Amino acid sequence: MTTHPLTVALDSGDTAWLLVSAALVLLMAPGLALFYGGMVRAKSVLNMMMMTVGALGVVIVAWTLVGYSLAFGDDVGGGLIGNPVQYLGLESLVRPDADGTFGIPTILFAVFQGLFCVITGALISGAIADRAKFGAWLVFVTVWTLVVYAPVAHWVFDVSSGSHVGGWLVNRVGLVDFAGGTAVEICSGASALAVALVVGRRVGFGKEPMRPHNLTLVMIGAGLLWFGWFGFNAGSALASGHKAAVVFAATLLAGAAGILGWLGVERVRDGHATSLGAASGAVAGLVAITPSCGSVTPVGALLMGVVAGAVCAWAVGLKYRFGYDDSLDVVGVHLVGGLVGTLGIGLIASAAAPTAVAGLFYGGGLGQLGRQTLGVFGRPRLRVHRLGRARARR
Amino acid sequence: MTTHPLTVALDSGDTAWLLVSAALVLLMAPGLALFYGGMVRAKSVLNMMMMTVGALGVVIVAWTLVGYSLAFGDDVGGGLIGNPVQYLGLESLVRPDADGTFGIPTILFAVFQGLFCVITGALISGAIADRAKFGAWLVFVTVWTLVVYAPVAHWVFDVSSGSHVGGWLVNRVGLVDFAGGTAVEICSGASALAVALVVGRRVGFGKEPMRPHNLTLVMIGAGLLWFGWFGFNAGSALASGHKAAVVFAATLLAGAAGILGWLGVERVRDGHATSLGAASGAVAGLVAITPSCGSVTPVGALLMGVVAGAVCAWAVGLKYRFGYDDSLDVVGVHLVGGLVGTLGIGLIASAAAPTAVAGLFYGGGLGQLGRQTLGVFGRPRLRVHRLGRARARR
Amino acid sequence: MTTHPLTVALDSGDTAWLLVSAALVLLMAPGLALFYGGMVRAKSVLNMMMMTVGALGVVIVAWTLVGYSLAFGDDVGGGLIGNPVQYLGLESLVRPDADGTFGIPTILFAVFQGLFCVITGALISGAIADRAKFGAWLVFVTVWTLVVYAPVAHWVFDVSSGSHVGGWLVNRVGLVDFAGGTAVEICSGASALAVALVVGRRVGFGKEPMRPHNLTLVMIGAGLLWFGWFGFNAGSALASGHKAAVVFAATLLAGAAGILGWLGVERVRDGHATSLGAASGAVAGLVAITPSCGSVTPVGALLMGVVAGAVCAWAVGLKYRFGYDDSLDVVGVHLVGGLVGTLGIGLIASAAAPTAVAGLFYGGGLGQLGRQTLGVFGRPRLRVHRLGRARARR
Amino acid sequence: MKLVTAVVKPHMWEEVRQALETLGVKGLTVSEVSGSGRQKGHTEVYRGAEYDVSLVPKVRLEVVAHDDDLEDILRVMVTAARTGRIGDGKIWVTPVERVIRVRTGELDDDAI
Amino acid sequence: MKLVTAVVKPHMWEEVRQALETLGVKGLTVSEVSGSGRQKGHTEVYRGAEYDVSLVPKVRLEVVAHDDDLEDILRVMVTAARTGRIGDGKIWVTPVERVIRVRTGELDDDAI
Amino acid sequence: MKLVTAVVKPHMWEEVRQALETLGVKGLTVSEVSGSGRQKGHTEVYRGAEYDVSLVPKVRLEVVAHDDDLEDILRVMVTAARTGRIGDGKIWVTPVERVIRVRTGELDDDAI
Ligand SMILES: Nc1ncnc2c1ncn2[C@@H]1O[C@H](COP(=O)(O)OP(=O)(O)O)[C@@H](O)[C@H]1O
Ligand SMILES: Nc1ncnc2c1ncn2[C@@H]1O[C@H](COP(=O)(O)OP(=O)(O)O)[C@@H](O)[C@H]1O
Ligand SMILES: Nc1ncnc2c1ncn2[C@@H]1O[C@H](COP(=O)(O)OP(=O)(O)O)[C@@H](O)[C@H]1O
Repeated sequence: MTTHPLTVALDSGDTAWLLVSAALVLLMAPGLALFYGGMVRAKSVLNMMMMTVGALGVVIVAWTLVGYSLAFGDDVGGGLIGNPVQYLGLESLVRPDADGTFGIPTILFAVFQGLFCVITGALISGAIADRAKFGAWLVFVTVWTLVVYAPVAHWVFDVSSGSHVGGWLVNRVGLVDFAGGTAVEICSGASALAVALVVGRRVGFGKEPMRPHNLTLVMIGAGLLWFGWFGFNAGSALASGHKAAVVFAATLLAGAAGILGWLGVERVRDGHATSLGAASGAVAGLVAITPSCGSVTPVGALLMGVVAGAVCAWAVGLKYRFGYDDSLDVVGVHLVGGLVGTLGIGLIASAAAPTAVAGLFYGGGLGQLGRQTLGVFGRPRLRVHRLGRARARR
Repeated sequence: MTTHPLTVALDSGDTAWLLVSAALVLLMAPGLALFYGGMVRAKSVLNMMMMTVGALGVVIVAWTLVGYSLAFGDDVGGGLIGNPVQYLGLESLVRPDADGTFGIPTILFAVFQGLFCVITGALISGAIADRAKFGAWLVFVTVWTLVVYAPVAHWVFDVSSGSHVGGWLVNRVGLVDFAGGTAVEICSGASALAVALVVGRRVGFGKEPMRPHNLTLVMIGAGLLWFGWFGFNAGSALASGHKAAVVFAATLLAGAAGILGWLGVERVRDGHATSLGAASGAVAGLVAITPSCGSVTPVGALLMGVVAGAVCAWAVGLKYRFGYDDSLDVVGVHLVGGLVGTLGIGLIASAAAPTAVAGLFYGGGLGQLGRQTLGVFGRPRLRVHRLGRARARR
Repeated sequence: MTTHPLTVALDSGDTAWLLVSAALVLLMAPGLALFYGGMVRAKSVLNMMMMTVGALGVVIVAWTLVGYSLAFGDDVGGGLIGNPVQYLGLESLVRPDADGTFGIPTILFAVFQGLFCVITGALISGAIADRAKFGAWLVFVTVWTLVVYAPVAHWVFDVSSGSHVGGWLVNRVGLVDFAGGTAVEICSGASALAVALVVGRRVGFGKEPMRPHNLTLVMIGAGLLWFGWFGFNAGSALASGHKAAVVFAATLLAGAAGILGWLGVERVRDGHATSLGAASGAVAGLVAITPSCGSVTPVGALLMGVVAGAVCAWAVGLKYRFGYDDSLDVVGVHLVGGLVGTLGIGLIASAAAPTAVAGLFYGGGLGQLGRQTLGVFGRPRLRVHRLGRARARR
Repeated sequence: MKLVTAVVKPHMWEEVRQALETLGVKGLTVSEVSGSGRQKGHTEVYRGAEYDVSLVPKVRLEVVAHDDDLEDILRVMVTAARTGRIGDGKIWVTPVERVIRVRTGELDDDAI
Repeated sequence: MKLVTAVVKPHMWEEVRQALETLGVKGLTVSEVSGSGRQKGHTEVYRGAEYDVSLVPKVRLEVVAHDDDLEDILRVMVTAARTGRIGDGKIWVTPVERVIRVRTGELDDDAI
Repeated sequence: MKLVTAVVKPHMWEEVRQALETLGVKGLTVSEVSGSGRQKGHTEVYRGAEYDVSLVPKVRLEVVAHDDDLEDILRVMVTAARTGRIGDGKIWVTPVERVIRVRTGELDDDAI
């Protein structure tokens, strides 16, 4: 690792945008804490918020020590995972000569990715609201970081180096996933489903009313989440330019359309729109645009948002039908919304957008839809399988 | 629209700042929702917040589809409005070759401007707090976006192209309005007055006490608004450089001085300062500096802020004298504050500041004061006229 | 001050990052207001928040008029203070030709530094929560800005010009203090101790229970503070590049580790972790990393955070032992945390980090530890001395 | 002496207070309560799940009164609190044996 | 007529309400209170300082009842509210002299 | 048996509770109320508009007591709650016919 001329290539504008983006993703943590905290019953709000804050603590430490290496180190095990000691403690990234791969400092990329892991992990806590022990949660989320998230991130996000087999979902399968529809949204949603099944239902689920106790908090939280999501999505461009701008616009449009989609379903089904619905709709739209923000036109983003809002508004009712207690609808919003976004790319991606891929409705045929489906349904099967075993042991 | 070499001129630093600015302006929406939400009675808080969130949904969709074209398209009707189909659905802005006019991506400019429209529209809801139906509000704000805001934005903000008559308030009249004192503040204030008159008073107005129910929310909201306002004002420089820095400083200084101005009036008139006054004063200062932030020195910004804070503190009492029920004082703060700022340019603009215009007290004579007055009082007359008809029909 | 070619050196990326950083530091004011506001009893929350907001008003005005000149003007009194009329009203910084010293506009630097003063001043209010008159507080914090903060800032932050003796703590003593461990954290902590002693205890201190009334507010506040702290620390790099990235990472890591440090002490001492502990731990870690963020490796940042979290968790109990009523533990968190960070540089600074200084454990010997100790313990003695006199006069 | 307890609609208590004042009755104690009765509660829907909220917000007024004033007090209370719609509430009267004014230690009829 | 006041554990009031409904008793008034008694409060620790919170949250139910229904009401209340653990609460009965339904002006037994 | 209801200043209730404890009276029920009486409310000003807040926050204590303890209870309550300034509050006593401890089903004097 010698000093090489590439280090002069750091772009101050790109770096500024990634500094901001990383800060924005950090802000998603309190945003999520409030979003979730307002949705639980009054007696659980502090416990709920602590789960996000605690996750922030342990995940960042785990990520710094070995997580980043596992996700972005050189292939080990044929691309299953990265070399866990390659960037041990991120020590080697402190010197300027570690930079150069992108126009941004590598250490900044490392913490930006670490914050993705924090948010993904913290999302899961919504599924077990009201009934998780804080200590057990910290252990779970630490293990999950290293055993579930890091490998998935290696497959999806580690695309920088062509020689890495890691990143195979993108490099080989040809999955398009801009900011983490699979690694973040589907992964957190599927993990949440697994955990909700393992942990079991809340006492009184389906009988006692468990009303959200403070919708104002939910609104503040959703506002901060959306704000942070610009960093999440447009920051994933890793540069400040046209691509980031298109992604930014898509993120705005899908969130706005998501509001309308969810409220529309509420209007028709329940007779009136609710503020929880508005907040949820924005989040559903944002979830769906996360993988697709680089692949759709503005009208595509509106479509993505309105469909995700409507579908998720319907999907949150599934838990009553199937009887799993996903307290805050992580499955209904993140798993379902992530699927809408990831598969939707196969339908409405436009070749004019930065990822330059065309979906079925934009003259691209069935090819990309197939690749998206393959990318999505390879992994969950594995996980559900494992889960089946976990339940059997109980 | 062929690829032209200008697209290489995108500046990553300018783009980074505008990406951030747009995100900041989005954050003003929850900021406003909280600011307003805390000021109404407890029973109305969710309805109040929903008006802002709903406006965000419909305005963004309307703006994307035709609003942006109406505001920034080529002149139609002699400059009254832009060509509504020119940028239909913003589809044409997705390709990089749509960039080039500024150092920033055009699609980013389009959504940045769309968020201005969201905030301006949402501001109006404060005038009809406690008594607006959500559905009716959504219809109103959509129509308002296309029929009121888009034309005004065409006159004030569409200055990029010299051949456009749109932008005539700036191009022809010589109005100085940096970030929207007329299009945003005065327009929302005047619209609010109109709507408050049409909708009529709350049941119990002037008799029942209608105390703000949660001043902590008001404070959170004001904090987010101020934070977002840096994007609103300094983002309007559309570049990251000296001009943005001067504007940024003015935005900070006027807000701080606004606090002192309002609290001073409270101290003298009511005997003690209140936290609602502090929050309101900051907002009043920010309103006044919005048009003038590019035209004043730091001391001018302090003056602008302290005067706006004091004048608005006095103006919010007018509604009791004139008997219109502007629930949350959109008129008293935004219309009056916008006037202070827009006309104040004619008095204390300094030639040293970026817009390079001198006001009366800075040796510039009466010329600019005249232009500002003309710019302001051309349009409201039209609107009041229309309003008179509306009321007569009731 | 003639136009010189350096003005072309403004970097749009650096400027973008500093614009954002300044906005982030502004957001720390509402963040602090909420953090403190949630910690007091319900009846004091508005008064508490007003102290921060009021400080924002008066400090910004004082800073604009003469404060900045006192801190960053040419030496007066052998480097004790800057020339108070040099940048009177910041008027001379409006013209572009005032730029050039850094890659950023000078006026932006001036307001960025002004916001540091706001936060430092507002921090003090935590020590006298529940018992300060608003008017008296405004007078105090204005005087303190000019008499305490401006000189200290002159010694620590005014390092730009080699000919200035101001900045002697850094230039001569060789103190390493990246973003204000001495000027901000230790200064606010020591001022808070002084003020708490002069003002005396709350009625009922040590007898009546004075429980924090709203931990959700505390959490929101801590979240905004952390978000803003990225601007505070990484903005202090005054450029968007590798250095800012390393500082950013350290700020994230120390906050996360601070959570774990504080919660660990709570677990052992009190039997269970609390949400107030999590929020406090993050802040303690951030305080300690403020001076040291440019000097440590990622593992060093984790160490700094966990130690600061643990030490501060223990230090907040000291007030009961010594009998001073530091209501919200400004001394226990900011003075103690600031000492941990400033002295800790002498132990765990790494030569690989941007400031290129090695501490004792990183092979640097005792030299830097000595310099840090000297830098810290020169000034407080002065202040305590003065305080003794103040109390004697009562 | 009697204790008059009235449970009324939330926005009516101020009317009742004013009506009592015209009788010269100034002292009263107010608290927020919820009631259940003939008046139906409402249904809230969150994310598609319905929650029945059976309780309706009410305000309780308590007035300790001289025996002689009782009829007048009941009369003005009923008049002031009535809207004619279901849920207007109830008033009940219980006997009081002792009253003390804490500040002065005055007793019974003097203390009211 | 009697006023039955029951102070019970917060999550038990809904059971009590449902039990009363089986008796045909629909009207009742509910309020949030705190209690102190044999049941210990708890200790909260903030930044290392301990705070004793001696009060325990409870819910108070008030039911104005016909004399004849009293025994039934007491019986189902005790049954529904009992968990068997300390802090289950108290029920007390006081005499009521007058009752008025505000909406109709109906009196006494008709008004309940 | 008697029910003693005391409406006192908010920061005095803890004193009253402690005073009762010295008598061996541990059970009591506390609630937040607002009062109106001789003590004036205050005026709040928001954006120049004045709002009269006529109600003053108070705390209500309810104690079910043995007949024999009544005088002692009243005495210590009055002493503990008195500040001597207007608004110190009122105490009133009503007869109680039945008391039940929910947990055990104990009755009347045994249940207190
Ligand atoms: N038996 C009762 N005991 C105590 N409170 C009652 C009783 N019946 C009614 N209430 C109170 O009176 C309120 C109004 O009663 P409701 O039956 O809804 O209407 P109305 O009195 O007009 O017939 C209820 O919400 C409840 O608070
Ligand atoms: N003498 C009393 N007067 C009024 N309320 C009482 C009295 N004793 C108990 N309570 C109420 O009953 C609740 C339960 O009483 P407690 O002594 O804790 O348990 P238990 O009734 O099971 O013995 C208390 O929290 C209080 O609200
Ligand atoms: N007649 C009454 N009925 C019920 N509560 C009363 C009555 N008079 C006073 N109170 C309560 O006592 C409190 C204190 O009464 P107030 O007249 O202000 O002072 P004081 O008792 O010292 O003369 C009131 O706020 C109210 O809650």
